Amino acid sequence: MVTTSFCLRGVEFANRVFAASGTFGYGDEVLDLADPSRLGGIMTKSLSWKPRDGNAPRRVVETASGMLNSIGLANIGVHAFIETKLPTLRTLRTRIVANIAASSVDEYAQVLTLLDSQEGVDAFEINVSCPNVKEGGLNFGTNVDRTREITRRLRPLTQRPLIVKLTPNVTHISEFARAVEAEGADAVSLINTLVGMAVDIRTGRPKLSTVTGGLSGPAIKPVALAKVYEVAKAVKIPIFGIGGIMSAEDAVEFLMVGASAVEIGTLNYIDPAAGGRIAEGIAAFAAEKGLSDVGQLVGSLKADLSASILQSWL
Amino acid sequence: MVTTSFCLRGVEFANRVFAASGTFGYGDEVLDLADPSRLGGIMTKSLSWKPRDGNAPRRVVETASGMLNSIGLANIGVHAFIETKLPTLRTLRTRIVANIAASSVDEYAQVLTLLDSQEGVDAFEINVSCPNVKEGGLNFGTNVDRTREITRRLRPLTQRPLIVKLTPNVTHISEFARAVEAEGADAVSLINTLVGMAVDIRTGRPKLSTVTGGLSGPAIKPVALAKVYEVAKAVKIPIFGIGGIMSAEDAVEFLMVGASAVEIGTLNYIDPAAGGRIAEGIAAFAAEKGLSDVGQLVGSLKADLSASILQSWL
Amino acid sequence: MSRAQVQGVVVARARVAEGIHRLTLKCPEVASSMRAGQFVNVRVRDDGWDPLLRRPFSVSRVDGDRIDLVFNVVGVGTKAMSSYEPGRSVDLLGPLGKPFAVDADFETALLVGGGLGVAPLPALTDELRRRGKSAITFLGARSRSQLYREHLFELHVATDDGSEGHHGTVVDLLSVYLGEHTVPSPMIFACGPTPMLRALGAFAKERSIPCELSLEGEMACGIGLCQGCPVERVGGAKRYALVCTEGPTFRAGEVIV
Amino acid sequence: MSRAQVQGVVVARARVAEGIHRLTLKCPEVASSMRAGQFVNVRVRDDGWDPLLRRPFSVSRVDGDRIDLVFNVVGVGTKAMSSYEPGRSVDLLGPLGKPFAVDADFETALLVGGGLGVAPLPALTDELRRRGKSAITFLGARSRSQLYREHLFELHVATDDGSEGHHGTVVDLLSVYLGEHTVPSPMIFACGPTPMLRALGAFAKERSIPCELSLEGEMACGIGLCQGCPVERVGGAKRYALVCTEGPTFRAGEVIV
Ligand SMILES: Cc1cc2nc3c(=O)[nH]c(=O)nc-3n(C[C@H](O)[C@H](O)[C@H](O)COP(=O)(O)OP(=O)(O)OC[C@H]3O[C@@H](n4cnc5c(N)ncnc54)[C@H](O)[C@@H]3O)c2cc1C
Ligand SMILES: Cc1cc2nc3c(=O)[nH]c(=O)nc-3n(C[C@H](O)[C@H](O)[C@H](O)COP(=O)(O)OP(=O)(O)OC[C@H]3O[C@@H](n4cnc5c(N)ncnc54)[C@H](O)[C@@H]3O)c2cc1C
Ligand SMILES: Cc1cc2nc3c(=O)[nH]c(=O)nc-3n(C[C@H](O)[C@H](O)[C@H](O)COP(=O)(O)O)c2cc1C
Ligand SMILES: Cc1cc2nc3c(=O)[nH]c(=O)nc-3n(C[C@H](O)[C@H](O)[C@H](O)COP(=O)(O)O)c2cc1C
Ligand code: FES
Ligand code: FES
Repeated sequence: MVTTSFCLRGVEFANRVFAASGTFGYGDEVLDLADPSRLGGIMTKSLSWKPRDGNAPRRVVETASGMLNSIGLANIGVHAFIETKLPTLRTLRTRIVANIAASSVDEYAQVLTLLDSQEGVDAFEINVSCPNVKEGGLNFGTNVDRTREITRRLRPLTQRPLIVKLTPNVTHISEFARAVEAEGADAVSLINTLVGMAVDIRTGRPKLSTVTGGLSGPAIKPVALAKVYEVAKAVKIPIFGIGGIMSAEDAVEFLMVGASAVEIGTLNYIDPAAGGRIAEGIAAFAAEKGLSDVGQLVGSLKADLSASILQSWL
Repeated sequence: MVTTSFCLRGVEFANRVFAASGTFGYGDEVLDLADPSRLGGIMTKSLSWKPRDGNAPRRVVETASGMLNSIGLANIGVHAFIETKLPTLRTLRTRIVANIAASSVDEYAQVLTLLDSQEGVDAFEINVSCPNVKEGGLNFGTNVDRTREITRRLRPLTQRPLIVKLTPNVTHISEFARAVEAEGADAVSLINTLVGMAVDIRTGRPKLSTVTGGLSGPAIKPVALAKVYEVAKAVKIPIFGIGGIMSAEDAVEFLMVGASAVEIGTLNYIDPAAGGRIAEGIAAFAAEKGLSDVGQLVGSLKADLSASILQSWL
Repeated sequence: MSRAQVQGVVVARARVAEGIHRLTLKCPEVASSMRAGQFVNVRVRDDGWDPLLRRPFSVSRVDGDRIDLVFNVVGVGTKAMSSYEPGRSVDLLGPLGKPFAVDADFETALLVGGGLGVAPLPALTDELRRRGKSAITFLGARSRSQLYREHLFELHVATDDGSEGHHGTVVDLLSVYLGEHTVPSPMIFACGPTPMLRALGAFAKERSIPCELSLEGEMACGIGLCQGCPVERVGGAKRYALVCTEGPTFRAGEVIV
Repeated sequence: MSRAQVQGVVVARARVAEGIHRLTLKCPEVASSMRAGQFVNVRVRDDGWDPLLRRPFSVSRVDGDRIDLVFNVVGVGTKAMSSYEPGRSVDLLGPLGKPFAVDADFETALLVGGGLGVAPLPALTDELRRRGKSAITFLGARSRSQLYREHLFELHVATDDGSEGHHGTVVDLLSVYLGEHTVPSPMIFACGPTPMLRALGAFAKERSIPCELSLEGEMACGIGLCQGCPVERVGGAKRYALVCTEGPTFRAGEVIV
């Protein structure tokens, strides 16, 4: 038997495959279609202090091997989450990672503190791809100082694992990973969606109500792998790899480049039970390779780092 | 009849569709398969001072609706280009835009000066996604000061149109566009490829010899559109929109968000004659809309700019 | 209502009107549990990731262990489906969504379908008949050749070009009909393009006829995971409802169409 | 050699050996201009962009206005091709690449094919016969069931599992054959997996037999535009040659396989 479990700050996860935030609801929507106990854990939909309506329609657009979304972090708010969702989630045989979104550093702290007082929340994932109201809506996640500030503020507030979820829409994502590592984050997760857009040429209007949105799905997998690779070379803390994973083979690519775990996003919309199958597929791959622990795949890429195109000609 | 032509610094182009650098050879490879006179112009493969062998194989990898490449700017060098290619190119009834790559600011200037002395080169496109040997191979194009410096150095050296080709692998591409506009660039072109990678899990090695490479094709179109949109809001100079254009409809999306012209890249590999068809398709679309000039499509997007996700929640 | 991810097997495919195809799938799981107004989310191709997302289709009719999908070719997904061969297996999620309120308090159902909005009406007709309720059906189409009218009863037709029945919209047709006939305790059930639903909602409100509308909308998942399919509510604590799980059927007046 | 982008029409599809398919396309433009060793680049699907790139296949044989492609299913593209129905039209670029040097100075061609490397050998055989040159063919496969041997002459077989012919590699088989037979003015023409070509190149060099190898390699375009298909040259000013335009056929010793 191949070991599939792993630990983060003393919390054990049954395997290295998670459901990505915003792609698996709060964790209780598809209990009839997918067995959460086959996952390492579920990242909840991003939770904010107050409920959020989300953006006006149209919110989703299909693109070549991908999709754009502009949900606007629609969510029921942390209080309703605790009252209506957490009781069910506590009964699931999987780990619950509460993903937090906010429009001020105080709000992040508020939401985290409230959740930290609850049973059944096993870890936190901080979505820093949020508009900072203090700075006129500038994205926290594209500013390394703001990203650092959030981590510094949150770290002392919880003893549970703190994962900071990074945006790929920056020049050097490794800077951001280093900054949050230095502030004591237990892990980083990446990537969130790439900024993208689509136009309805018949009407001459953007397809999404918000003009631009977030690109996800297999289209972005190569970008996500390169970002994980860049971060893996820069930090020692574990990485949750995310972006276009559609199969166990895709997931193994992420592990090899240096992710300790992976999150399944868009695929849940197409195949809600895929995460469990992917976890089993990874274990089977490791077994075939004669490994005793899936963790041996992590960072196993045989590559001449100096040849990376980051330092070479395109 | 709809007007398809447009002018840049006094040079007239028959229409707004170009072949993107590196995807149409030097312009003379597929004269049997595609009629260049149906294009506004051809961006040559990036030219450097000395010939370049390019990177070791493997150089191309297919991905979901995209491809990764790591050609390493293999090219015959500017001298061989002038001797063996330019004579043929001069006979083509299209515009030739010489694309220049270099590993130092001096080399950019050298190549441009030599080409500027030649007949048959109608404009320049500067590929700043190149490693700066002075800075240990750091990419010029991800550093706004280096990008500015290149433009400042080249602008006085030619009276022909100078187009600076920007890389999307930065946080705020509009900063780069503003910098080159301020230095007198006549236009910007974007996007070059996104950094990406792929892993062969059987061997545990990167598929590309250089580990990472450049992602192109329909997968990146949403990202390219969002970048063009960002730049269109920031500068007044024309934009050549590039990235995943596979049809006239795709090209119209780019025009609407603010591109004055488009470049067809990866599609040339699949359908070398597509550019001409796309130019005609754009004209037909404009005619259907009752426009007298394709240029009326440029920037015609009806969008509430303030709603852009750059300032909102994902 | 037990949702499942299942494999249907293509039993037959037919062109049933101009540009309109009917696909008959053997799919006992969906056939046995589905109710009129619900839909299935179809994975149109199993190789390659473009197109990426499933495509939603109303279940048009149930016959034993078989279900019918009725659709027209509008893009890459429906084009692929229009050339499915018998024997092919098709990955489905379903049945999804909230069914029509066939057990609501009414005697006569007025079924209104515009274009491909006719799709769920055969199943609805069957359920109503099983309950002993009567149904009168009003179909609108651009032209006679684009009418799909199988398994419908007491049919009245409107066409945009006047090639059959009433020359005008299906809402006009309904209005004319109700002017000429007295219908005991009616309720409208409608499916079709948004402008039609909007007009019908207004009409129903004016006449104080209870009315249920089946909405369409872009869906990334169809199962409540993505929050991608909002429709604006009228009043209430939540601003949006999800078409995929709280709909696709809504009471007119409950949402802003 | 006049390249063109043309539509071929599927005339027939057959499973010709275990996992090996033959597609016969009516394609007069390619059929009339193509020479053995050249290939066509096939757009495997015309809806959706995944897979994105064309797929290269040797023209296996020409018969009037028809061409054969012979392939095994290795991924999404060949899977799609393995279910093409007669009548379907297929977008092709071709003929592409440099043909085999059938007019070189030799009397007897030794044709060596490993696995699907057999594909171009029927066309090569036809061209050689038309020139009055003799051909002896050596085929290697994993097992008897995976041998495609139509339209080949003077056939000698090697299988990895010994289920037919020589138990071992095709290079061994050739070596044994040449030990037992005297072949006047021979030249080797080979196509197959890289390890086989490498071994064969070494063998030919040792025996001083002229040898031409047909290489495979990832291709984004197949028409010289992308520089994606380099093979390292031995000596010369340029370090790399392009497999798609300067090959796929190369003299052994000219490139590093
Ligand atoms: C609950 C529900 C039930 C439906 N039932 C039926 C049915 O029974 N019969 C039928 O023919 N159609 C039905 N539809 C619409 C059907 O889902 C779309 O026609 C189909 O998804 C188009 O797929 P495509 O790949 O062919 O087109 P695409 O290439 O995806 O799109 C072509 C055009 O159709 C539009 N479109 C795509 N998806 C939708 C959508 N979900 N709703 C509205 N417009 C869309 C696109 O914006 C585009 O303009 C239903 C939709 C929903 C939400
Ligand atoms: C000049 C030339 C002639 C060829 N002639 C034939 C032929 O006559 N018959 C035949 O069966 N095959 C031939 N091939 C190989 C054929 O092109 C590939 O098998 C095919 O492209 C695979 O497509 P796919 O979508 O099915 O597989 P994919 O899903 O693309 O790939 C499946 C596996 O095959 C590998 N692969 C993909 N493309 C190639 C390639 N071009 N070369 C080597 N490996 C590849 C991939 O790395 C992967 O491991 C030829 C290749 C070249 C370059
Ligand atoms: C519709 C949608 C909604 C999302 N909502 C959130 C969210 O609320 N919080 C968050 O951190 N990430 C969110 N994401 C990002 C995903 O968690 C993931 O990072 C991204 O989709 C890339 O992975 P994928 O390509 O596998 O989908 C969302 C993605 C999608 C497609
Ligand atoms: C194989 C390949 C080689 C390329 N070479 C160059 C180059 O030499 N110089 C350059 O400026 N851009 C080069 N590009 C980038 C393209 O010009 C274009 O910016 C990019 O591919 C995005 O457009 P597309 O998605 O339409 O391909 C290359 C792209 C590819 C795919
Ligand atoms: S379609 Fe995803 S929540 Fe409705
Ligand atoms: S495959 Fe593009 S140059 Fe050879």
